[in-house]
Amino acid sequence: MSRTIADLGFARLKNPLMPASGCFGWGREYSQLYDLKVLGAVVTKAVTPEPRSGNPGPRVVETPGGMLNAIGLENSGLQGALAEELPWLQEQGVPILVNVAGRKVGDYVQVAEALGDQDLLGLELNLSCPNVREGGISFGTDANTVYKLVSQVRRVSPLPLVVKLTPNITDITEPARGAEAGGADALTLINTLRGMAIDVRTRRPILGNVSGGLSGSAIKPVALSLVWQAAKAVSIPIIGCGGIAQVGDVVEFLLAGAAAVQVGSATFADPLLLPRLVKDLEAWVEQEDCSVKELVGAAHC
Amino acid sequence: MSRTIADLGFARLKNPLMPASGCFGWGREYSQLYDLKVLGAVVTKAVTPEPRSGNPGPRVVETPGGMLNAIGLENSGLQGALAEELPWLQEQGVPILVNVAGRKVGDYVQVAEALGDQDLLGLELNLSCPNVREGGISFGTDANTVYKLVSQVRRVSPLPLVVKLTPNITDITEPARGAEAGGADALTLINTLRGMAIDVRTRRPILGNVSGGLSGSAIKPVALSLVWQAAKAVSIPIIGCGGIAQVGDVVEFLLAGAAAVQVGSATFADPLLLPRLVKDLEAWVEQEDCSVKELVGAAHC
Amino acid sequence: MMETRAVLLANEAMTKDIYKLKLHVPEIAAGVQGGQFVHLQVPGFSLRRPFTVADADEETITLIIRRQGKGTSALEQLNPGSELALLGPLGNGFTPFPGPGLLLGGGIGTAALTLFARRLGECTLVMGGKQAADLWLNQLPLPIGVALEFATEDGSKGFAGNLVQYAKKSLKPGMWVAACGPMPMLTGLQDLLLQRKIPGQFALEERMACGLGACRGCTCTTTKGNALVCKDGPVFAAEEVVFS
Amino acid sequence: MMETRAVLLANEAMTKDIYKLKLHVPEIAAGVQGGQFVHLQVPGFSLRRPFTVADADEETITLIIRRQGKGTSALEQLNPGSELALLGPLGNGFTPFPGPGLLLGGGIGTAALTLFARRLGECTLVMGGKQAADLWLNQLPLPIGVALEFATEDGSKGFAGNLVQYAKKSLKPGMWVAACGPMPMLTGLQDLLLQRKIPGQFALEERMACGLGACRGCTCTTTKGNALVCKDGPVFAAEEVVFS
Ligand SMILES: Cc1cc2nc3c(=O)[nH]c(=O)nc-3n(C[C@H](O)[C@H](O)[C@H](O)COP(=O)(O)OP(=O)(O)OC[C@H]3O[C@@H](n4cnc5c(N)ncnc54)[C@H](O)[C@@H]3O)c2cc1C
Ligand SMILES: Cc1cc2nc3c(=O)[nH]c(=O)nc-3n(C[C@H](O)[C@H](O)[C@H](O)COP(=O)(O)OP(=O)(O)OC[C@H]3O[C@@H](n4cnc5c(N)ncnc54)[C@H](O)[C@@H]3O)c2cc1C
Ligand SMILES: Cc1cc2nc3c(=O)[nH]c(=O)nc-3n(C[C@H](O)[C@H](O)[C@H](O)COP(=O)(O)O)c2cc1C
Ligand SMILES: Cc1cc2nc3c(=O)[nH]c(=O)nc-3n(C[C@H](O)[C@H](O)[C@H](O)COP(=O)(O)O)c2cc1C
Ligand code: FES
Ligand code: FES
Repeated sequence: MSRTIADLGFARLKNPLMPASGCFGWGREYSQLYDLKVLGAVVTKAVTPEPRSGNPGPRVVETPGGMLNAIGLENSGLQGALAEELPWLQEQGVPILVNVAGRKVGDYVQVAEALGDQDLLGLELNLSCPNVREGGISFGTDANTVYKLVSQVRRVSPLPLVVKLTPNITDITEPARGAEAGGADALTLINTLRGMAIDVRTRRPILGNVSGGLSGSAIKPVALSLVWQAAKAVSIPIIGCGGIAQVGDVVEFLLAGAAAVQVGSATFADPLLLPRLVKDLEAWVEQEDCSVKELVGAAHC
Repeated sequence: MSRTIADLGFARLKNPLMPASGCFGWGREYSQLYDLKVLGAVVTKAVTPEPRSGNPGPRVVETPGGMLNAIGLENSGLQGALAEELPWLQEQGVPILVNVAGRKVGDYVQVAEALGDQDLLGLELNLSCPNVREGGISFGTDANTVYKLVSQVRRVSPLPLVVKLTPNITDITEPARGAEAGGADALTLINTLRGMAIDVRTRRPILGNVSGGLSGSAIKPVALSLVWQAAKAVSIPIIGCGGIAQVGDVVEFLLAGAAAVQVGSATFADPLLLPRLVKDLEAWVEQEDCSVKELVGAAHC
Repeated sequence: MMETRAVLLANEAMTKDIYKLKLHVPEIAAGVQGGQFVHLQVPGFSLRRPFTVADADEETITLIIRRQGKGTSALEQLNPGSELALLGPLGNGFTPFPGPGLLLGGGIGTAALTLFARRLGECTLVMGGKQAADLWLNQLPLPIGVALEFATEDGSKGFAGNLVQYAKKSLKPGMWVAACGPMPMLTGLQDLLLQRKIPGQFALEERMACGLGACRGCTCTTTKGNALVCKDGPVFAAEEVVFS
Repeated sequence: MMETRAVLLANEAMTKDIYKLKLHVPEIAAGVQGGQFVHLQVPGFSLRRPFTVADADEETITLIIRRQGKGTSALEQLNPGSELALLGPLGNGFTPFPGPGLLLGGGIGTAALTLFARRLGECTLVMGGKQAADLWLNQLPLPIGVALEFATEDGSKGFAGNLVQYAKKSLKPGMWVAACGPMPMLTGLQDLLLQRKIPGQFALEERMACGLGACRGCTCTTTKGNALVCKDGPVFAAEEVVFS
């Protein structure tokens, strides 16, 4: 369906729908439920240079209209990704964005270098995980740090770079501009909002990590506003993410200025949601006699 | 019920429950439904020096688990408050926090001076409204600005000062410490998160003001986390606010470190919610054989 | 005005997207005026929904509702016996004027006029719509004194044309108007009423949070400044409303 | 494993806080193993709820559920005829060992063992609880070969004491254990099994998001490192589980 083509500048996807990082593993499990090829792209779980065992449990809590997670970037590291996950996913015939995370700039550079010759849609640099902040505040909050990190990765990698920013910030346009100046090809907005929940019986925080990241439809208005603000501030494409659960949400993000979207937590309530959204979006643009491309940013006029 | 007494340092309230500013007017309407004296205190709609006509409509939108508002601080100004609203509310026999807002430091000083000799529980300085940002960014995001504003108001007013901060910030502990250093007697956390919604039929933002403030149970985990963080950073009491809709939520905020709580949007779904929470909290502390005071901050241990 | 719970007695379809809820709620039924509304909680939603009381007897009120979005779709699914929290009666209703009254309801806006028509006893109540299939006014029993008329844009029932055109044709000096309906209808009517110096009252709609006058979510603009649709309205003098 | 919809056939109370759902869902009923679970969507909630399949025939599965919080309270209200989305069967169930099997279920944990017991045919299945009124195992028909026993802390039915005490008394060399129940029971059992060198399998619980192995929300610690309760479990070799 050419009406649903999503234009990311550095690539065109058959539709704008992809899973959000961390909510889809490497796609293996969901491939048992449907053919991953129906998706615009797949975004992987974060890859760090070394394996990480993540945070103590509990790691997920339901909240009103959403959930908190504090996985802590558990992953089998660069070697695990290269040896086991990536080869499998590359056989599925769907464009791949590998999500990259780390504790210091060198971590991002290392992973990006190691992945540079892979056949990928691009790298998604996760500068925003609220659950790992060994260096104090997370990377994504300072425009200059973002600029430096992105330009260093830019230097070592020929792959398109998508920079994923945190919403836990006073002014999103600063790191957004920093990423653009550093050479990012696109932005992903947003990662989770910092939140917590307390068990009133035990009188203790529920998450093993005390606080975690809030996602789900609860955060949709915040995500939409940040996409809107960033779309005004930068000229690279934006991938919208946060609380998408139905086709109307997809359209809202496109109208706010997103060129594509990611669906995270809502997949947990309905594992078949992504392929259904693909169908629903096809039906929507057909019925409205429009295209994804012309919806992008249309609410700004 | 002495078990429910809330200790704000500068005052003791018979219980920790109060309405959040802007969700209760000056209490007149709700006084037709129940006796305001059952409440720990009443927090008024924002007062600005001059009358304000607020933002164009629509001003409210429902969102998943919450709502957006962009009222824009419509109020009848200092004179209106002094002539009409305050005298009525003072007759109701409930402690009063007057919420104060403005565009510049002088506005806060002016309102605080004019209210200095009133019989009030205190002033709540709203440094956080996301819907009025004439001076660019809202006041509450810079520790130094907060410090200066609070200390100037401190100089002119003998009343206890409660400083209400915005959650739209990278690090809440900075303005929290700024407020404390400036002489604040307590903090209120949080005001609304910036958010927006788009009408997919008209392809335009729904709110007349484009963006607005997100409130309701959707934001509870964020509010709780900010109260938790601020409680670690300052030693003045905190009034928790954000998404409270049932007695368990009240207890969560107390455990996170709030000495009292405010209930905003949930009042719209149930106008009798506040008096019911008072009863439910009484029953809770009775059943758990504990007191509000010992719950405050207990999850930090 | 009070917060109470109603029991749903009946839930019946009137047209393809309009249905009628009959609620047992004597506390509210007793005192409600034509044009006043209730603020109804739809289970699971964060904001209540405002609906005019379209009819009332001693113990029950009737709401006539158009399926519009999530809340009105959820309400439509409710079975008799369900309990619903509601606040009401709210706002100020219509005021009878001397002389012959012409009540003009555009589509679902007609629901704001029917109880007022019943109380008036003598008046002309006109319901306008796109086509005959949209009109449901015949399904609501009203006193004989209330002359029912219809206007359809496609001419499939009654007057062929919209309600502004109908009013242009029918309004005579000495008459007065009460109206509720979509924006273009009200703005058109306002022009006409001002031209002909005919007094009128309009019931307005705005998104609401509290429904009570406490939150200032429902402000509209009048010649006297801001006004609250929930508390100062929903009925306003036609000449005072400033359309944006 | 598949995503599908089940029709609720029956919803019956078993004790004051335990109820039984019978679901028509042949696709899942056909292939489920004892100890596997389904991930059930409770309408209106953002996360699904995991429940072991407590029993199954060709077309239906039975879930035995303890009212615990919001989701399990909402499920309890559902009427027969309701449709529910669910994913399953998920995870790895229990494995039969040679020799006499002792199946130990602490409270609702017993629901993780009943289908396994049915498939084993010959074994001893013990349900433990505080008092006789909490025990519901008699209400689930099981083959004659499955010897049912009970243990209550207050001694009001069967063995007087908890399941660790019961196991201490009853475990003989050559036997093996399958167990599910609260943490203190499992840690106590683990010590006992290690001491006596008796093989065992434990079914664990963790909060879940995807239920599939994709989100790493349900990690537990084993002697071999992290493992996923939803995909690698919920049944683990008793000696491998590292309790925190
Ligand atoms: C005083 C008053 C009386 C009304 N009387 C009636 C009546 O008798 N019959 C009837 O069918 N409708 C009436 N309406 C309109 C009715 O309130 C809306 O159609 C309804 O709230 C839509 O809810 P929803 O969840 O289906 O729509 P959604 O679009 O899903 O609602 C989203 C949000 O927007 C609000 N909203 C959407 N449209 C309107 C609107 N037109 N007016 C106010 N809020 C809106 C909803 O209340 C909700 O908060 C009245 C409105 C007002 C203000
Ligand atoms: C593999 C597995 C099998 C299970 N089988 C059964 C069964 O057969 N019968 C039964 O009654 N219970 C079973 N449980 C526990 C059951 O999943 C929880 O009791 C249920 O999710 C609680 O939901 P709630 O909304 O009522 O509780 P709430 O406390 O309101 O739930 C809040 C959130 O926490 C999660 N949660 C709370 N307690 C648990 C728990 N113990 N385990 C996992 N998640 C939890 C919920 O799923 C939800 O996401 C099983 C759990 C697992 C992991
Ligand atoms: C369980 C879970 C794990 C996540 N892991 C990652 C991750 O590894 N890297 C990342 O960039 N974002 C991660 N996220 C954030 C999501 O990709 C997404 O930005 C966020 O959840 C908001 O989208 P949603 O509301 O659709 O879930 C994770 C989210 C969840 C819920
Ligand atoms: C309609 C509305 C109006 C508000 N007006 C004010 C205001 O005038 N001053 C202020 O400090 N906060 C105002 N707020 C913010 C609330 O006081 C509160 O901080 C916020 O809504 C979060 O609480 P809640 O989730 O319980 O609603 C307003 C909120 C709403 C919903
Ligand atoms: S809806 Fe709150 S003032 Fe009208
Ligand atoms: S619940 Fe997602 S990996 Fe187990």
